[in-house]
Order: sequence, then C-alpha cells, then structure tokens
Amino acid sequence: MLLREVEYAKPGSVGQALELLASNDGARALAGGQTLINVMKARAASPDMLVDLDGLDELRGIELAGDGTLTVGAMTTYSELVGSAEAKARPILGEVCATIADVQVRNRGTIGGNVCSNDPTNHLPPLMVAVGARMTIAGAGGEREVPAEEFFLGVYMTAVAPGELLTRIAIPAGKKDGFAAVTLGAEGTCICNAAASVNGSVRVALGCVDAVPVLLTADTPQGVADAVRAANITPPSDVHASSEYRTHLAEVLATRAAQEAATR
Amino acid sequence: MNVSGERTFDAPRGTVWQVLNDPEAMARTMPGVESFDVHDDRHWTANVKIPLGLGGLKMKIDMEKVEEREPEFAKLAVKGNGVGAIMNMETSFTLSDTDHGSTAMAWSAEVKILGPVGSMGQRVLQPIVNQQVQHVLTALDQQVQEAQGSTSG
Amino acid sequence: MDVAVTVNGTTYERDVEPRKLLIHFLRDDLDLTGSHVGCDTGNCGACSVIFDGVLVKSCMLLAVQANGASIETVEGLAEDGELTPLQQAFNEHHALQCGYCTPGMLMSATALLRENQSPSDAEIKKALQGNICRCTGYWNIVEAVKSVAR
Amino acid sequence: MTETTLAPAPVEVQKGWGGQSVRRKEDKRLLQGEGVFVDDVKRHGMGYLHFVRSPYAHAHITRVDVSAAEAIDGVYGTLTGEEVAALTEPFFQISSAPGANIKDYSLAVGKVRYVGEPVVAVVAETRELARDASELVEVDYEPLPAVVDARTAQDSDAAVLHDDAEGNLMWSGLYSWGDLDAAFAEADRVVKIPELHFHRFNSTPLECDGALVEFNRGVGQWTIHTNNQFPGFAAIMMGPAMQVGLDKLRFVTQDIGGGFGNKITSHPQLVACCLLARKLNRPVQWTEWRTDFHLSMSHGNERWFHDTEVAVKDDGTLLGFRTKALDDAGAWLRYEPLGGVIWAQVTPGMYRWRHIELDFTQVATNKAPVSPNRGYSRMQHLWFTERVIDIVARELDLDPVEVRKRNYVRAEDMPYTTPNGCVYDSGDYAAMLDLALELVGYESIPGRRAEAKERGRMLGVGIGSTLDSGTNNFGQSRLINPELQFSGNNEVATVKLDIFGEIVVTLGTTPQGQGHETTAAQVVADILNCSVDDVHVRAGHDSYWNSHAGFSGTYASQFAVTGLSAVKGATEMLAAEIKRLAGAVFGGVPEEALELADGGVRIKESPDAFLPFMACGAIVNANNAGLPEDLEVTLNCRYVYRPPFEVPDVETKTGNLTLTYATQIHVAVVEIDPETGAYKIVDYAAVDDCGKRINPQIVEGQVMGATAQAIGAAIHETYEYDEDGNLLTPNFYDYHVPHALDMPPLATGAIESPSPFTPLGTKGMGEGGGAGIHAVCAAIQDATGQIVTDSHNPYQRVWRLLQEGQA
Repeated sequence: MLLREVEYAKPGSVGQALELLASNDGARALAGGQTLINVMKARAASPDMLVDLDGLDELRGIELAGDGTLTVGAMTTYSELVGSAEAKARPILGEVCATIADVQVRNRGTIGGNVCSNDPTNHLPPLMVAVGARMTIAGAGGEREVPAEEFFLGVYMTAVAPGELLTRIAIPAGKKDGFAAVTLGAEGTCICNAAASVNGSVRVALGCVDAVPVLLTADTPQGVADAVRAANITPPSDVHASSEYRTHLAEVLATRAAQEAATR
Repeated sequence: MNVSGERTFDAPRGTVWQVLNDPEAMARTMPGVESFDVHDDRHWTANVKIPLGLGGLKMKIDMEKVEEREPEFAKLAVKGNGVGAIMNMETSFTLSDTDHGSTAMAWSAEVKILGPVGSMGQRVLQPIVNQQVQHVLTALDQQVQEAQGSTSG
Repeated sequence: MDVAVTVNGTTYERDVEPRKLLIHFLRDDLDLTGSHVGCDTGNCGACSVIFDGVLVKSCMLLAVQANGASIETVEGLAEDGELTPLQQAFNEHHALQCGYCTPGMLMSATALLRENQSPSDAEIKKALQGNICRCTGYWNIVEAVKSVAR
Repeated sequence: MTETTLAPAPVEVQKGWGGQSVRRKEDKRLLQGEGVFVDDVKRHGMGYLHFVRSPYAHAHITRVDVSAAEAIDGVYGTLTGEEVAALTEPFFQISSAPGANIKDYSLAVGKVRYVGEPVVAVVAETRELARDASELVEVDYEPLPAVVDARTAQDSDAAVLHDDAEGNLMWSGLYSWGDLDAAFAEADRVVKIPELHFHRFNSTPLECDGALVEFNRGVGQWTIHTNNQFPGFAAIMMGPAMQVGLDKLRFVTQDIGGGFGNKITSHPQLVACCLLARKLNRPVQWTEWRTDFHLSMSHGNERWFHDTEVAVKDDGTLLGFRTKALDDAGAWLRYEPLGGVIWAQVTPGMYRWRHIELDFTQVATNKAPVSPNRGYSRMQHLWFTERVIDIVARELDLDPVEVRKRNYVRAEDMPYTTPNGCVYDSGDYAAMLDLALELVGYESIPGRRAEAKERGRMLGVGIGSTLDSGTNNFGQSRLINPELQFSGNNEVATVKLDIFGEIVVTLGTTPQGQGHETTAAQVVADILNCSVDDVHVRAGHDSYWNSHAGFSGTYASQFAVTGLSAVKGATEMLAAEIKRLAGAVFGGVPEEALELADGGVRIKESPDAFLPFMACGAIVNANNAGLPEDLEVTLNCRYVYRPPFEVPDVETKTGNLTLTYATQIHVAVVEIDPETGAYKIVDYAAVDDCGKRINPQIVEGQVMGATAQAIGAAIHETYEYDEDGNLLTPNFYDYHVPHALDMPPLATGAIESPSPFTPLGTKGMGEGGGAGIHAVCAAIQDATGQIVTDSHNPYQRVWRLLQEGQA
C-alpha cells in the first residue's frame, strides 16, 4: 500500500507511449500492474512515471495465421488467452495461463507483463522459450524481433531496452507441448517449473533455477534427465527450496513436461 | 550470501592493481553510478541507481579500503544505504601472476541485504547479485584493457 | 488528477494523487468502507470489486486508472436492504464468521455466477482461489455458492 | 463437498432456542459491507500514523533525527523512543526474574531487537505522506550479532538481548509430578526422542491490528477505537505504563476481522497512538499493514523438546515421560512467559500416564515477540504428546489406534484428575476416535494404500487429538511468578428491559466472528420465553457500558462458559425482577404464580392478567409513582459470572488450571508424490465434543476454521528467519495461507458430553486446530515410514525424509 509519488500518463498510441518512455528514463510501462504495483507498494522500486498501456488496442488481440502462427498482443490478458478460440491452436498457452495466480489477477495480468517482469518464478518465460516464441520490440528506430531464448537477460531484465516496448509475441504452430511445476499450494507460486516442446527433438526450458530460463535439448524425453544433469545448474536457495532440492525438482519436472509433450 | 570466483586479465599485475586501486576506474565499473566522491585514498562514496527492470534501486554507497598488501591483496568494506534496503558487503581480491604474463584475480564477497527489499526479494537476490557481479567484472576487464592500452601505447 | 468514477450507479468526481490505489480511494475518499484491505501483496482479495464488468483486486489498480469506469462493490449488491439470494445463502450456510473477507468473497462469487450459473465444486473453488478467508476454511462458502447455482 | 453429521440449515424455531442452529444476527450488516471495522472509523482532522521500523535484528541506536521528516508540509509530528522513555514507565512484566528485569517500552529505546521493531512514529495528513516522511527519519545503527536459534541463545558467546536480564534466559521452571524413577523402573522399554520441533507461525487474521485514538484534554481521557481482543489486559498493561487510572482508557470495539489470540498484545502500539493523540492534540489513526503484522505481531510460540524419555510397557501402556521444553519467546515478553504454564492445563494430553517431568525454559531471541495464538501453548504440548504416541507405536511396532485406546482417559474415569490436579470434566475419547476413523473409511485404507502404490504414490493415515481447555484459572500465573495477585476468572453481562420494553443485552466480550450476538440472544430468549428477534445484543465492547470485568475479552475458549453464564445469570435476575414487579402491579401476586410468555408476564391461572414487557419497562422507568417503597426493581441487571476456582498450589505446581475440556480428534489421509515430496490431503475428518452446543452450526464453523488453519500450518505457514534475523516470509507472497483449492474434502462429526461444571453444560471451544497439525505429521510418518520430528512439513522436508529413508 501507500506508493511513492509517481506521475501517470495514458498515451493514446504506441507511438506516444514510446515517446513518453524515451523522454524520461524514470518512466516505466504499466501493463496489467499485477506485479509492478505490488513492487511499488513495497517501495522496492519506484518509477518516476507510469505509462499506462491499458486501452492501446494495437497491443491487444490474438491472431491465428494460415501457417498456424499465433500472434498475441503484449497487453492480452491471461483470461483473454484462456478464453480465446484462436489460442486453442497452441493448447498449452491457455492451459498454463489458467493456472497463473487467480481469477482477479488473470483478468488484469498480461502476457507481456509476465515475460517483461521475468520474475524467475513466472510461468511464461520458460514456456515462451520452450515453444520458440519470437518477441517483437518497438522503439524509436522501429521494430525488431528477438527469439525468446535471447529475450530474457536477467531478473526483471529483458531485451526490451529503456524507451522500448514489447508489442507482440509470435508463437509458431505446434501441439506437442508440456508444462510441469511444483507450486506453493494448489496452482500457487512456482517453486520450480519446466516447459517442454517436442518437434523432432525435445526442447525443455527450466524455470526458477536461474535468473533466466535455462534451455536444454534432448533427442528423446528419456534423454532429458541427463541433459539437466549435464547442464550443471546451480539454482538459488530460498525459504521454499534449497539449491539441492531445486536441482532435483528440475530433473523430475523437465522429464514430466517432456513426457507430457511427447504423448499429445 | 557469499559469492566468489576467479578471473584472468590479459595484463601485467601492476596494471590490474593500479586499476583496482584507482577510484575513478572503479567508479566506471559500478552499475548505475550517478555520482562518485573520493574522500581520501581509503574512503570513497558513490550514489548509484542499481538498474532493475522494475525501476532502479537508489543507494548511497560508502567504501573503505580496510586492508591492502600491494600488489597482491586488498579488502574493501562496503556499506550501502537505500530506502527499504541496506547492503553490507565485505569483498577482497588476491592477484597473482600466471605463467603466460597475464594476471589472475581470485575474489570473494560476503553480501548482506537487509530491510524490506531483502525480505521481499529474497527469492531473487542471489541471481541479482550474480548479475551485478558479472557487470562489475566485465567493466573491470574493460578498464584493465584501457589502462593496458594507455600504458603500452 | 481529476477522475470521474461511477460506483454502484453513482458518479463521483474527485481530484486524486496518481499514486493512490483504487482501494484507498474507495475507502478513504468515497467512504465506501465495505471493501477491505487484508494484505499488501495482492493475494487476499478482500478488496475485490467488479470493474467495468470484470472482477479485479482494487489494490492493484490506481484510482486514476478508474477514470470513466463503472465499479460495483459489496454496498451495491443488496437493494434497499433486501439481501441477494447469494447473500442470504451465506447467512444460511454460515459462510462467514468475522465477515472481513466476505465483501470480496461475495464479489468473486457474484462474478462467477454471472458467467456460469451452474458451476461445479471445482469451478467454485477455482473462482474463489483469489480470496483468502481465515475463519471458515471455505467449505461453507462453497456450499453457499453452490446452493444458489442452478 | 463436506458431509456432516450435524443438522444443516436451520428451520424456523419457536421454542427452545438453545441447541438450534439459529441464523446469525451479525450477518446482515457484514454481508452488506456495513460492519464497522477499526479502519472504517474516521474523525475530523485525524492524522495517520506510520512506524519507522528497524531493518536490523539486533543493533544499538546511535542517532535518531526526525527534523527532515517534521519539516515536510502536512507532517503533524513524530514520537521517538527517547520521548517514550521520558513519558512512560516500562510495561509491567508478568515474569519473575530474570525476565522480570527487562524494560519494554512502546518504541525501541537505545537498541533494536528484531527486524520490524517500531523505532519512531510519524503522523501526517495522509497515509502516503506519513510513509514518505518516515523515509526521511534518519536512524544510525551499530549492528550487533543476532540470536536466531533458541538452542544456542544461552551459549557463553551468544549476544545478549537484554542486559537487564544478564543473559537470554527469560524464565525457567521444573515441573515434576508422580514418581518418575518408579515409572522408569517399571518400564519394559524406554523410548528416547532426542529432538522435536514445533515451528513458529500464527493465525494471520485477515484484518491486521489498528486503532483510532482520541484524547479528551478536558477530562484527560483517551477513547481508543481498536480491534484489540482483550481490552482488560491492554488496560492493565497501559494504565501503569502511562501512569493513568484505567478509567482514563476507554476501549471501544465493534466488528473485528479475526483475532485468534493474535490481537491481544497490541498495547505497545496503542500507547504510541495515545501519546501522539495527546502530543498533537488531534485524533491519531494507525493501520497495521500485512507486512508490518508478519514482522512484528504476536507470532505463535516456537518450541523445542529435547532428550525426551518415555517409560512404556511392551503392550504399549504408557507410564510416564520426562522432557526438556525450550520455548523461543522472541525479543519481548508481551504475554509471556505465561506459555510456560498454560501448557500444563493439558499436561498428560488425553492419556492416563501419571508420572511426568517437564523442564521448561524460555529464552529471548532476535525475532518478533510471541504471544497467544489459537491453541496457545497447549497446542505445542499436545502436538508433543501425540508425537510421542506415534513414535512409541512405531518403536514398539504397535497400531497407533490401539496405543491410543489403551491409554486414553476413559469415559468412566470422568471427571478425571490429572497428575497436576487439573480436572477433565467429561468426554469419551475412544468413541470420538471410532467416529473419526469411520468418517474417513478407515477399513478401506489398506486397499487405498495398495491402489495409490500402483499409481506411484505413497498413502498414509494419521491421527491428531487436542484438548481445547477453556476458561483459564488466572491463578496459574502464580506458578510463573508467585508475587502475582491474580486468580480465578470472570465475565460480565448486563440485560435490561428498556422503557419501551426492548430487551437489551450488553456483553463484556470482543467477538471476532464467534457469533456472540446470536448465541447470547438464544440464551436470553429461552429464559424470557420470547423470540431471538426480540433480543437486541449490542455489537462489540465499550468500557463505558460498565459491562466488563478484569478478565473480560474474547480469548482462551471461554465465551460459551463465562460469557453465556453471565448472560444466563443476568437474564434470570431480570426475569425475577419482572415477576416481582408484575406481582406488585397485580396486587401482591407471588412470583411462583407468574410466568413469562408472549413478550410479557402473566398469572398462570388467569392468563388474561397479562403485563407486556413494554408496560414493565414503562412503569419502572417512566411511570413509577405509587410503586411499593420496598420494591427493589431496576429491570437493568448486571451479573458477574465467576467460575468455581481455587488458587493453585505454588509449591507442588498443582491445581485446577482451567474449567472445561472440549476435545477434538482429527484424522488425515495424505498421498505423497515420492519423486518431489509434494503431497496432498485426500481425506479428512474432524470430530468435536464441546459439551452442550448452543448453536451447532456456529460450533461446526469453528471446527472447520481451526482445521483449515491446522492444514496451513502443517504444510505451508511458517515464520522462517535467516541467520541474520531477517524474516523470510514477511507477507502472503511467501507465507502461503490455504485458499479454496487447497482444501481437502472434510467430514465433521460431533458428540455431546455436557460439562458437569458449567451452568449450561457448555464447554469453551474453537482452538482445536492443533489436532490437524499432528494428524498431517502422523500421516506423513505412516506413508514414508520415517519418524517425523517437526510440526511443519513442506514438500522439501518430506522429500528429505524420503532421501534419509533410502540412505
């Protein structure tokens, strides 16, 4: 509660939003606010200005292209993804989003906010990496596309530079995906998670074990456990899990996610 | 929490030592430095805004060189004060020559973060600290290269 | 900043600081103290309101974001003191004890029943996941919601 | 989802309100957002208080500078520890030495002793501004090493929190009853348990603490609108500290958003509010936010049990035990060291062993102060006795059900006097266990175990029991400190017939969801032979009603005994007065010839001679000319209920420490995923016996709530500190409380063993959650085959248990 003083701006277009962000290095984009506002309550971060992206229709919406590619606007809420007929083209998206937090948060929280905050316990960073999503970033110099595995740079840090915005995420066609997590209570915060996608070989992205999702590949689901061991991860310890326990969970969950992916 | 590591610099020990003990050079290695004051050769103060995606964390950082054995060992006591966060760090490094002319630095730091940020962010502190450390080391490498260039050229 | 917000059919125009959370605006500026604050991390749901038809936690929105919005709070449920069937069911099934989480619980259940008039136990529990109750253990709350489902 | 052996929704009842699930009178306002909780109270010109809190677990305060904060527009003023030390006395200490010597003030003075401790208070025009200004308060600290593990708190090299106590030992006492040597000599086996740990958590009421304090300069009196649940205790702490008479402290509460004991010890914050209301000459409002609450308010007692030895026969007969209890009090003794004796209300648990020795030690650590939490101190001890049962059963390879039944206090033993002189009033534990087992389909367990195994899961079943001892004999405080002049207990109710015949009931209690307005009305309606709808029970508590006594409040499972007995007493006084009045009005008709009916009083033989309550009220209050001089009738009856207690014997530490013993037996069935250690409760039964139930639905509600809190504590809820004394679970993000999806299917059951010692046959209840914590531990032990030694078993710990099992 009780935020620090902050300016508020509600741009009418992505262009205006980019200008606001570029002209003030203390400005931060406000998406659904389901993470940022809480961090501001703790005064652990206090932007000088919030640029509210709510209502920018250019950033909303879910489109399914002929080749099966899904394009999801950054400001699309989890609830919209869960309810979307188009999104069923890649079923894992709706399935995972339906387990993020709770109804209220899903009604406000956005896919863009989830990946841009890149809290290591978030669901979507590993999922985006596993399914090979491509992120479109807009800036003064126009747009650029970054593959998900290069998008996440650190805790709360992504390829979206100051003065830039994530505008949409493209997810290629595919169905053989899996997601597994051990959470704090039923469908709660992830203690450790893993997303997998099978497309010939197996792509697995581990969450909660490092500042960014850890991408692994294996020829078969059976090979995933070895791949995790080979990766020599050294996850952080916290009150919910020691590094040792997380290392173990990563192996188990990666295997489960891969098996789920292979069997659909 | 304790973080430590080894790093090799492609420069003679003297150069590395000089960079590590030049406040101005050190300032350029620290993340988000907004101002930097040298009080004397043992005491420096920096105002930094550590860049975190959700907004920078402002801190006033006081550094004291508490121990020094030129040209191989130094220990710094670092106290950071920010709203909602207090950082106490003791860090030291040991330099040694490698057989092929470069310099090896063994470093370690004991970092403590107190206050709401320490409690709220405990899940992510370790990765964040690692991030910042990497930032410092890379910047340090640059400083050493520059110093190397200026001395050799 | 000037905001105009419609709450339970009444439009209020106020000048608010951008940093003010919607829940503080409702409780402190508009004196609508039915919605409560039970945490500071967006977990408890005691502040849940229906915002332009969508269930949200009013502690994770700024008051300025509500400019032009239409908000429903617990005060708007009963009409001239006549409890809604859901409110009556909470009473019949002893679905409240201290009553602090109840306003948020009622808003979440109301939102659920608008979308889904015959939810299963599982659907009810999932719909209430964002509302913490420390008194009842939720069993009676689920029973109450189920009793008004068709 | 929940089957229940109780009658569900109530039907329209005309007569015999007691025993019926009458719908709650409180609900209508609460369901419409019309309750009045403390943060809803506003006053003109009030200032908002924000506490500057310590970031250090242990440090000297070397400098405090509030000038920058006070310089801001809209900041009304500040309060520092130095001012507090000058304006108030340290709080009275319950403890004998060394704990008696510590100096506790409402703000840190000279030193901070836990992260989150209030250091300075800032009051400003808005909530946000008060927090802004608090960031400008400059405090310099000189950090000291922190003491976070009670087990090393007394080491010679451990830092000392309180120099006045010359060490971290706060209180210790040896309790020994029976003949331990004989017991161990007679034993076939001695089972040894090196260490057991009961973890730190609390009930996290959804509403945190708060107050709005007004100071009336003219009469020098404070009005404290608050949600403190034990104003009587707050008053005796605050009065002497502030050096004012208790009548200068008017406490007012209405609706309270849960308490569970956690809202008993807010007196330090209330003193700060009082001092500032006087200093700034304006109402001062304080709202405690969730993180503040977790950091600083009323954690449950963390307790270790070391070197436990149990004397048993091969057939599982328990003879006795000896153990060392080490209690972690945190930084201050705010209600402690009462935890050092409260446990003794249930010394033998539910079992017949007669030889018991417990060496109790309480130490200070650099963590938040502990204070009462639902099941206060008994929960820790009962968890211990239940752990002993299951560990003994495992060591002797006996069925835990059989060991329990063999050793339970039997129905025919009731009333049963424990080795330390407590009297278990009534109950049939074996029958309760059978019912609980039946509710989870106990005979089907072997089959379900096999079926789970096929799915790669481990299934286990566990039993937990608690005695919810209610109505304290405060004389037990003398076992802590013989100097204390407290004993017995009391509660007040006032029932009056108003001028228009309205029946008005005023309680001394501070309900937080227990439905006092409803159950009190049920008792009144039965005596006055009217409808509960005709009974108006005032909401909340107000010192100015003069309807409270020294021990008034809502805590220690006592309303059904103390509160309702006071209501019964006052209502019977009123009924007698109504008859005396009517007798006189009817021209000398004797009371026996009269009866109360249909909202009035009438002559049994000639019902037409009828005097409605309205007339009674009007005659006495407004139309009393001509009434007989000797007619002593006020129709405003105040009754003080006093339970039949003696002062305990300080030498032998024996005596009846509590009046009633409600009983809970819970059974949990868990299923573990051995690969991850994650588990879920797949079946659960809770059986309760609290004697006569005035309102079965409200009783069942308490059972359910306590069960949910137990499940949360067993699996997720813990106040975990790092080695520097930082709290790692400071809010609901990391301190996970169960939500709807976490709840297992629940079957509740009840039997009624009326208490022979209470006017209504009732027993206090509501604190039986401890049973569930143990049921989960026992189920994990059953599933994994590994001995469970901790009350808190998150997935990680279960995974480690399984690792140890393989090693």
